Amino acid sequence: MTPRLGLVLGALRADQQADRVVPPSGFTAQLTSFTAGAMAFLAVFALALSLASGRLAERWEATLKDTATIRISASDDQIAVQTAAVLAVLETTPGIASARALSMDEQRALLAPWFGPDLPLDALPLPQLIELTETPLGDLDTEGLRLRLAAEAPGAVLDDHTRWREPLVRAADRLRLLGLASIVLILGAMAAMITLATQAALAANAQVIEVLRLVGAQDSYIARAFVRRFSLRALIGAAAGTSLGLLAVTLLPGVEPAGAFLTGLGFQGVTWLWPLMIPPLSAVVAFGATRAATLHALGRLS
Amino acid sequence: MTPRLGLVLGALRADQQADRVVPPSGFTAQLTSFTAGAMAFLAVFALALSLASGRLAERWEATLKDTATIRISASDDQIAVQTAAVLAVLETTPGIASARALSMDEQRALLAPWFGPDLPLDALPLPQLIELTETPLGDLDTEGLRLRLAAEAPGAVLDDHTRWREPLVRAADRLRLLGLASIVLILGAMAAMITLATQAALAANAQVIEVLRLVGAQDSYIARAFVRRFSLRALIGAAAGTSLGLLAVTLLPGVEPAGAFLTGLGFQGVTWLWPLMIPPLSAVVAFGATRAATLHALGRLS
Amino acid sequence: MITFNEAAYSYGGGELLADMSFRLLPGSFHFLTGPSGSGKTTLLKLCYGALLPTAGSVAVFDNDTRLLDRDAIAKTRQRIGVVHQDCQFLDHLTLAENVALPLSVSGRNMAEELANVADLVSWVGLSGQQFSRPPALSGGERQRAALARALILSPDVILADEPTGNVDWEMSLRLLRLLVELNKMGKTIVIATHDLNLIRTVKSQVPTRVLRIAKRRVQLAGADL
Amino acid sequence: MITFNEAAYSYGGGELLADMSFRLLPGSFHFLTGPSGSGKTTLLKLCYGALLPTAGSVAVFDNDTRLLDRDAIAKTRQRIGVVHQDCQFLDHLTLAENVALPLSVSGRNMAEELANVADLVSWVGLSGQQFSRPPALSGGERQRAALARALILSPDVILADEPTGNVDWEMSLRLLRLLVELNKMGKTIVIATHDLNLIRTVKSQVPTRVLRIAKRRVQLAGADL
Ligand SMILES: Nc1ncnc2c1ncn2[C@@H]1O[C@H](COP(=O)(O)OP(=O)(O)OP(=O)(O)O)[C@@H](O)[C@H]1O
Ligand SMILES: Nc1ncnc2c1ncn2[C@@H]1O[C@H](COP(=O)(O)OP(=O)(O)OP(=O)(O)O)[C@@H](O)[C@H]1O
Ligand SMILES: [Mg+2]
Ligand SMILES: [Mg+2]
Repeated sequence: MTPRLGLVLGALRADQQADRVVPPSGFTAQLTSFTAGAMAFLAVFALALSLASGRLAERWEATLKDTATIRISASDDQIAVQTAAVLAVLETTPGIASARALSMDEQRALLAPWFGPDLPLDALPLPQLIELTETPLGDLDTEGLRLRLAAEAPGAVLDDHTRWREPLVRAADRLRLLGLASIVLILGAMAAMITLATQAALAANAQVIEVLRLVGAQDSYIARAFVRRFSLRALIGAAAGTSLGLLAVTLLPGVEPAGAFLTGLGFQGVTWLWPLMIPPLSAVVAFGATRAATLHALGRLS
Repeated sequence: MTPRLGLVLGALRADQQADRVVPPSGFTAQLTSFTAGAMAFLAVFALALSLASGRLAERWEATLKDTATIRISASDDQIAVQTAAVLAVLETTPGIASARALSMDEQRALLAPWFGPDLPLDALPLPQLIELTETPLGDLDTEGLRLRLAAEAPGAVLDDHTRWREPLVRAADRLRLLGLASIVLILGAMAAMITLATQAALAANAQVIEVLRLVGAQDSYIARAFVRRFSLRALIGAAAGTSLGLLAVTLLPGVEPAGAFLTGLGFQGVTWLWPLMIPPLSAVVAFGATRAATLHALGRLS
Repeated sequence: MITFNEAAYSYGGGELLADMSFRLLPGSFHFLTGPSGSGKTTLLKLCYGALLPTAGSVAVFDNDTRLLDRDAIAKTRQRIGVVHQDCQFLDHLTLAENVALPLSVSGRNMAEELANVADLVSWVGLSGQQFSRPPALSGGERQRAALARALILSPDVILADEPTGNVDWEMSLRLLRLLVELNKMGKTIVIATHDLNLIRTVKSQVPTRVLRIAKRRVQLAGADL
Repeated sequence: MITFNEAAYSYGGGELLADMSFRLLPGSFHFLTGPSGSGKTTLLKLCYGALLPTAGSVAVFDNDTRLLDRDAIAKTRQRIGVVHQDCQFLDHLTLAENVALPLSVSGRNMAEELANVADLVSWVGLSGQQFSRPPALSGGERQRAALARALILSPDVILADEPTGNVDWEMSLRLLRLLVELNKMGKTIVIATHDLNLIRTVKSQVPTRVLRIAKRRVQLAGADL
């Protein structure tokens, strides 16, 4: 063994001695582990909810694409004129990203569910459909557009029926936020509980601190032992809670992949990395909470 | 003061004395209140989520009504024959509650978004639409029906496009269950934490118990003081947590009433009674947990 | 009052106390002595049911302690005043409240007994400290408070473990005078101590017997004291 | 070593100790005596910085205790061995580990000191109990363990508060012999006690001075001891 290694081992051993001065288990220690575990479990669920809602919102948003349709019904010779007029109006309307007249084939595809694929469209006085996409800002003034269309192209009707999905997207977004907010809340509650548990442990171990003080222990010596003990417990608890949470989320029966709402709460792809951050995050929270509590208590018991 | 009243007051006073033997505050006591509060807060959210999901599921279910459509495209003379054949097939298909051919007017209304209200439908070789309703059992064998229709009425196409909403309903149901499961989980975690907090308090107060034993206190005397102290704290904490939770739920901005997904998480009507049950429930949980922990500890410290 | 019948005690290793047979008669005054670690505290704990003999039996008020459940032992303790060697209190209550604690525990009417509490506290010289919390008391003050608490229920038996280890000689004599008076009123008293001067002083005032623990046995000490 | 300069202390009420000016010189042997509650423990606490004087100053190793921060006081305490009146230990460690605790705290190499721990434990007569936990020790055994812990770092100053309150006379003499030897090696020793026999015995072996607390003042006791 080189002298350097001996030094390192010596330091480790000294730290082990420092750790031993904190009474081994005890209910406050169990409480810390359990609190961290339960909170981590809940955090995994909140995270899963939030991620699933996020995916949902994105999917709905993708389907919606901020589109609306304008339908122009007129006599055959008028149709082309009014289509041009409508396109011109749309050109100068703020809030519209693009507008496009649909081709016959596209319209046929749209109508297929109703008439079957063999519809003799040419024989029909079909209206012309114009698909328009709003800018992401969503500052399209629907009522103003209706008025202008009525003036310029009397046969044109604005149909933004696809908007009904918008509240869905907003709701999904909200759900995602709610999930994230719960995570913050849960971590906050965990920090508070671990702080209180630490302080309870310190209060229960007031005699230990008094004895250590009596034999000349410095703050750092005392704090080190307590902080390490509690961060470690929180880390272990959170790891256990996270594992259980992941197991529970995975075991929850998933909706079939085609399901439009929730694809199941499960984690997918890189989102797996998120729950794995919970234990170290809990340990950091516990470290901070314990350290603050310990130093505060040491100040108080001086 | 009648003698009886004096007796009652005396007993009360004796109980107050018994309560005093437990050191007043302390971090474990705060921990109990805080744990109960945080858990009650989370429970309110889980409850709100569960109730909102339930409402959502009901609404979607109502919209969906388990319907599907059959479209019959054929030459004018074949249409009536095939319609009759399809209706006959549907009559003998298990899982179908009712089937009905749509009238021209109904079909016109359906097509209005595409062609405008003035479509000369009579001039068109329109397919006939048949709307069918499944039994609530949902045991319709779609593939079997498709095969039979192909044999009996070659122009008939089964379109169960409305089914896309079914996963939505199932997801909402799942969300409701998830909410209820979280409540059970949260209450369980609360019971565990309160048990541990009580045991931590008892361990921290081992000397109190020893002194009481020394001067001849019976188990009931010691248990009473501790159990009351902790149930009361849990009740207060849970009441505070519930109030805060209700406040937060109420303050969450609601989606406009027309919103299809969440009507906001808020409680409506009699559902307000549910969250109000959380504090007494927490107190009962705390009472049981504390009592068990105390009697167990008294046995151990005998 | 208390009868040892071939009782023995061991903490798990060898026997600490063996083959003890003696009776503490009502109204008797006993000293218990022996070197540090010989088992004085252990013997007293056997007397009030905090420990149960590992062989033989100990009977308190004619009840075998091994046959009593926790609540029955609690009831018994309300008739025995104990002064612990390391006096323990409820640190959040005042000295007076601590002295009155046995009253509350046994369900007595506090209002009627307040005068007694004040009398006792002043006899042990703590009137000035009656509203202090135990952590703010000196070592000797705590010992005197423990004695007051042991006497408040006017128990039939008083067991005191080194009650004067931390007080000066004058205060020791004052406390002993109180115990001698109680003994004259018929109380049974056992005091564990290693202070031979104390034993000699009391011997000159009341008939006392000295139990000496030596070589795991309890012997009646001879005339050398 | 320790200098009181018109120091006074009050716990909040009136002054408990007033106008104390004296020096504890290196290698001196002092007894501290006075009735129960007179302030012996308080005075010792002033000596090792557990309490700070409310007036005047106390200097330990030439440092004014009021100017030291917590860590500096901790460092100072590693040079002062203290025996508390109510000896406190870490209840989850064995007696030997408790005695060795100051070594760990001050960062000494434990391996080298193990022999010292064993020697000290056996001198205070606790070889048989070195693997016991403190709650399983008798009152006197705890006091001796506290003395061993106070001596393990071979401190310059030893402050002992009633170190023999719970041990028999023979053991008291044995413990005092150890302290007398340490004093002859140059250690400064202060013992608070109300046992006048003890003081007389030591006086016959080494030059000692007796500080008596009376009427809030510290006086050098006369020839009556
Ligand atoms: N809980 C325990 N477990 C194991 N051993 C114990 C326990 N309590 C006491 N002992 C041992 O039993 C012996 C007798 O202890 P006891 O406290 O009865 O002695 P004592 O006569 O009161 O001594 P002292 O005068 O020092 O108070 C001691 O050696 C002690 O170490
Ligand atoms: N923390 C405190 N707060 C208030 N008063 C205290 C505190 N500690 C001690 N006292 C009071 O100060 C006085 C002196 O206490 P101290 O412990 O110094 O006495 P002592 O001389 O050591 O007595 P003994 O011989 O009984 O141990 C006592 O009357 C005590 O009640
Ligand atoms: Mg003893
Ligand atoms: Mg003292």
